Amino acid sequence: MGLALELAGIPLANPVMLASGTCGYGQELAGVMAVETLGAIVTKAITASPRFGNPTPRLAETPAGMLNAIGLANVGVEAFIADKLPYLRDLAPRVIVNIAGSRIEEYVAVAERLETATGIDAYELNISCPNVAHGGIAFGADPAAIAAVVGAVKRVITRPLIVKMSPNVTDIVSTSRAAEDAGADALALINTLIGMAVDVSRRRPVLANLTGGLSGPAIRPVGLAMVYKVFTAVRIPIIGLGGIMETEDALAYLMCGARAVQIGTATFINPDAAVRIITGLAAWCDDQGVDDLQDIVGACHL
Amino acid sequence: MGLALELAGIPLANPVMLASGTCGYGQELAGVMAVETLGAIVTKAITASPRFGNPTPRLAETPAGMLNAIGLANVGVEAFIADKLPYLRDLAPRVIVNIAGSRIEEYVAVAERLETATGIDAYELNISCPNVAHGGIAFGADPAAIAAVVGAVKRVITRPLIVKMSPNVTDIVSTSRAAEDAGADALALINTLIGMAVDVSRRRPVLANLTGGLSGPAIRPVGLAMVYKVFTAVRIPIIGLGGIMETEDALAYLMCGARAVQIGTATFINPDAAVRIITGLAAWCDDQGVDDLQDIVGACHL
Amino acid sequence: MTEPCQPPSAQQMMATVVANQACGPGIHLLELTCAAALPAIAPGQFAFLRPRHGDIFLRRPLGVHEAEGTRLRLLFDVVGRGTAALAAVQPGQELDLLLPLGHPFEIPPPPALPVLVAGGLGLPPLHFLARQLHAAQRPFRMLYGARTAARLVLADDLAALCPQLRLFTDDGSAGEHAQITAGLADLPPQAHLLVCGPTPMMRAVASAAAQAGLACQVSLEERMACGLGVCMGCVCRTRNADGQEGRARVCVEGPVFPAQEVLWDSP
Amino acid sequence: MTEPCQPPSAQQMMATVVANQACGPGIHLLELTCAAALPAIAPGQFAFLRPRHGDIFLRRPLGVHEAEGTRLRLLFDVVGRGTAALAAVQPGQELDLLLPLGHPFEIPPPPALPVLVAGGLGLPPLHFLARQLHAAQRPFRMLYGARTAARLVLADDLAALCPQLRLFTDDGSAGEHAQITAGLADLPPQAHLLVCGPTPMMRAVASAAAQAGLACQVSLEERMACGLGVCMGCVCRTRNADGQEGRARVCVEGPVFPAQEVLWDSP
Ligand SMILES: Cc1cc2nc3c(=O)[nH]c(=O)nc-3n(C[C@H](O)[C@H](O)[C@H](O)COP(=O)(O)OP(=O)(O)OC[C@H]3O[C@@H](n4cnc5c(N)ncnc54)[C@H](O)[C@@H]3O)c2cc1C
Ligand SMILES: Cc1cc2nc3c(=O)[nH]c(=O)nc-3n(C[C@H](O)[C@H](O)[C@H](O)COP(=O)(O)OP(=O)(O)OC[C@H]3O[C@@H](n4cnc5c(N)ncnc54)[C@H](O)[C@@H]3O)c2cc1C
Ligand SMILES: Cc1cc2nc3c(=O)[nH]c(=O)nc-3n(C[C@H](O)[C@H](O)[C@H](O)COP(=O)(O)O)c2cc1C
Ligand SMILES: Cc1cc2nc3c(=O)[nH]c(=O)nc-3n(C[C@H](O)[C@H](O)[C@H](O)COP(=O)(O)O)c2cc1C
Ligand code: FES
Ligand code: FES
Repeated sequence: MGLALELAGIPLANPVMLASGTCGYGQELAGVMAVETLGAIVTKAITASPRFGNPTPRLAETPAGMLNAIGLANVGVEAFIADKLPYLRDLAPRVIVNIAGSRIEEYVAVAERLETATGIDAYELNISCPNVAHGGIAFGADPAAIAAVVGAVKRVITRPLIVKMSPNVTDIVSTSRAAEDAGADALALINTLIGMAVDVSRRRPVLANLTGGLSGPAIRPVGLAMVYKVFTAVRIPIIGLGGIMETEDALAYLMCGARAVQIGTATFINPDAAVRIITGLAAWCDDQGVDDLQDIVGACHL
Repeated sequence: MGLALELAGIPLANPVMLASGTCGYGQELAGVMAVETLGAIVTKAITASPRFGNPTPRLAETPAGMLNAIGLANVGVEAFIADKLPYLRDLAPRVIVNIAGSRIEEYVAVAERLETATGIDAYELNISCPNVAHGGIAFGADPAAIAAVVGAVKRVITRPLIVKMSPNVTDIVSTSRAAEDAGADALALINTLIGMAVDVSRRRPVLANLTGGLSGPAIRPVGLAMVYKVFTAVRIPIIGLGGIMETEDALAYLMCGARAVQIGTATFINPDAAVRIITGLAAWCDDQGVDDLQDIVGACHL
Repeated sequence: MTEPCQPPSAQQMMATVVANQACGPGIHLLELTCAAALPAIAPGQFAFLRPRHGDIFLRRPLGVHEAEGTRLRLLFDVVGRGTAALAAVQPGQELDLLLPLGHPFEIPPPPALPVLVAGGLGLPPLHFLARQLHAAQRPFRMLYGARTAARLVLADDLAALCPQLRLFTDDGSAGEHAQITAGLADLPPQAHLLVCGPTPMMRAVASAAAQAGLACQVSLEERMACGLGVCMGCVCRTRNADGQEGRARVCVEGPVFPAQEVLWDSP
Repeated sequence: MTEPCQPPSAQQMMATVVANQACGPGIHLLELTCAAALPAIAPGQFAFLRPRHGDIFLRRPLGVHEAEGTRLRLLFDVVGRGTAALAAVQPGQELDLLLPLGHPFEIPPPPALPVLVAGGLGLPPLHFLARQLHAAQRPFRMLYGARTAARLVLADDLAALCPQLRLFTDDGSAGEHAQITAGLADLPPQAHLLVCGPTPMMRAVASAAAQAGLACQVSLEERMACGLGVCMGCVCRTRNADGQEGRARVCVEGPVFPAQEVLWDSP
């Protein structure tokens, strides 16, 4: 059935991607899932220099979800290009590199360096990571700051730019429009919500970082509502994510207005969740007589 | 053990209240729980005129939570005083009346009318209901609007005022401070998150109102993080709520900085959830050698 | 509906699954032993339940099909996640029950002739009522319809209780090949309809009853969160004797309403 | 640790609970039949699992205690929600497993003398290893300590495998009334310690081993989300041969590390 699409100029075999931070740099999952069937892989956030991230514990379970406070642990852009990209480049799925930073200059520097490498299909600008002290969330909440960082990165790149939005805002429409107006080619909604867990027996926060990012099915209603709202407010395509565990959840995002979806936390529960969803989407199209899955995008708006 | 406290001048036998919208006007629960053991009951939002609320379906289940789009259905302030308050007044728990409106004048009118009635211990200003088209959320997100509505209501009342905050904001600290500066005697954190659910088989939103308010354990990490953050930013007491199902969850809120808690959705799952939590808090104090439960308020900040 | 609401005095209790059998396509008969003797339950009242362990969050309402001592039987159709979870519970597993809830059918005193009208999985409260009427040796009639023969479950049971039973299927695979409303044509004026089934069917029956001037009670369905009347989630549109519009909670003022008080949404 | 990471080739499979028995205070021995024959598993590798139905979201790591054919045994201590949920699973219920994961103990070739050091619920991988060494008729020693006699589970089994077994309890209720580190005093220089237990105990053993110049491997614990090396949640602090600080993932580079590579957090 017709799962293929073109999104912001990127041709995708199907609309299912692995979300940033939940699939490393692709390699580790090859042993447990059919990575070649994916539409795209979005890498863990890449920063200018390598980062160890936050102290542990940096994970906690919550009802129908989890908190992470990884703190952008990554190998840094140089090691990424030298050690991780060659593997990714040879895989069938499109390669989308998630870029993070603590200042506009850092985002720009990472983007400039990545431009010199081959085998990258698009960038995803992470302006919404709640787990770093500087930058991160600050960029993601203020339309003017979003415009500045998106504009600055756009000026140094030739590849399509996806901007990943924070849900921790009063008005997702104004932040999304700011990204669009500054040149974003697509939006990814949503990153994690800010959350906390308490170890009552120790009378302390569970996470060393105190707060973390909430992901998993618990946040799906929030992600769906934001995609639904932004769909009618922007012209660029939306990639929906947040709590997608099954085929039905992916379809819900498409019906709210997402053209593609990303699978994050679900991979931790079932390593082949994304593959099952691709199969499930094809089966659904078959069953429902839908020729092109893109035909149901935004169906909830009718 | 010492569960009693005084909160914003209101003496409470214990820090456990039933949350607005989840206990009606008290009467219906008397047959299924020991209402007399509660610290306080917070009524369903009261508006100037009776309201039917939104069309059905106005409920949906979500992972570890639920969506509601009741739309402030209530009997109106006159019928409340005539038919509902007499019953509430005679109960042991403190009576807190949740006030809603679509304009500042409506909040003020309801508050003025309630001032003439006896048997009310405090008001809770609902500036955060996501399910009404006008007012509601608009007030809850903008510090200036919060200051205006809180200030206007404060001028016409003599009883303590709790302001119930919306979590659907970029900066909960600035909205909370605005409420405090305008005269709030306490804050209740958090109301529901905006969310949505899709009926994939019908390709339509589940709720007639499209979006609704997300409650239940799914949102507990968000509530805890906000209480934790606001605790150090304001001097007035905080009432914590959002996803409290068990004694441990209530303790987590206290440790983050709440002096009291409200039980909402949990009552739907176990009608006597609040009673079990009161018993559980007493047992915990006993077990841990805590003389006054208020001693653990904010313990996570140490 | 306008009388002041009595606080419901439902009990919360655990029940252990004794048997959980498919008795039609997607239709399950669930037999439970409750931890304590069941309180008095009237036909039309419902149990509000969820599996003790599992990933269903809210309770689901199911009409009581049969209750005696500590034995409880429920009959349900798998239509979504909640009922699928109930269909999967195994003997030995536990359910958490809250019951009895809701306002039951009001049995009209003689000379009224009770006419039970069940559409598909609207059967449980009416099967319950049929047993009561049969035990009381009270004459009554019954109409029972479903999409197809396989979904016309427990029809033999009913025939034993009600010699006047008429069966209907949409596809003619059993009983009369007609809509259940066809069974209303030749009823005597003292007929009092007691109806439970899909909303479109109830609307059609209620409208036929109104035209024929017959008394009619209907058991409505709405999504519920609390089952106790506190969340205001399960309302239906009503009209009082003066024709004034209102809202009533299906979980406390209902699920059974006098048909003339219900304002049906347009089909 | 510095070699390029091999993609793990774990299998996901369902397993049915055969027995779930308490064998000490809060300690459970869980016996499973897997849906397929188990792949090769080495001592120190772990299973990443969760009950198929229930309200646990993330999988939990448990060291493999015994694996043969389709039979899998796990031994665990109830410390929180996840392990409480595992303690509650009944025979017939299903678990969802991902295994084998992680880097196992590396068995040092002769003339090294393997010395297995197990603290409390650090036993499973070392019990597994003891059985392998015994079967291979390889001489080894074992030290096993716990808080109290009741928690020194399966000590008889171990005694049968290892005549040189020494037992320790914190309260002297069984074996030697001493910390397990007391057992390190008289080891020969070819002793190679293979350690699993609570972090403070492992830190103490590692430091004693370093001082005595003995080789030592430790099996670390961290909270895990993916178990596959992709979430970066389960890192420990490491130092390489040049003394440079780094981070390694307990789920793929570990859980077993050469003790000298581990940078312990201050106690
Ligand atoms: C008082 C009462 C008694 C009932 N008795 C029975 C019974 O004896 N046997 C039986 O099979 N069913 C009965 N029902 C209906 C039953 O409660 C629903 O089928 C069930 O709650 C659906 O849950 P789900 O999670 O499987 O479906 P969902 O996934 O929630 O929904 C699936 C479909 O069912 C619809 N639906 C869900 N909940 C309700 C509801 N409460 N009312 C109407 N439609 C709903 C949805 O709109 C959707 O189309 C009764 C309902 C009420 C209110
Ligand atoms: C590779 C590996 C193998 C293991 N093998 C075994 C085994 O064979 N038997 C056994 O009993 N336990 C074993 N554990 C520990 C076990 O995984 C944890 O006890 C379990 O995950 C706790 O889950 P919970 O939900 O019950 O506890 P939680 O409620 O999550 O936490 C309770 C307490 O345990 C601590 N904790 C939670 N998870 C971990 C973790 N992964 N590592 C360290 N501390 C943790 C918390 O900080 C807290 O103090 C192993 C851990 C690892 C990493
Ligand atoms: C462990 C973990 C690490 C993450 N790291 C990143 C990251 O580096 N960059 C990013 O943009 N998002 C990151 N995310 C957010 C996810 O990509 C995704 O937006 C979020 O988890 C919601 O989707 P989900 O519910 O499907 O997991 C991370 C999420 C998790 C759980
Ligand atoms: C059905 C329902 C109706 C509600 N109505 C109100 C209301 O009228 N006024 C208000 O301030 N909050 C209302 N709330 C929000 C709750 O009081 C509470 O803030 C929220 O549900 C989070 O707490 P919980 O997770 O414990 O339910 C309502 C919540 C639910 C579920
Ligand atoms: S279900 Fe809550 S009022 Fe009826
Ligand atoms: S648990 Fe995810 S990297 Fe180890």
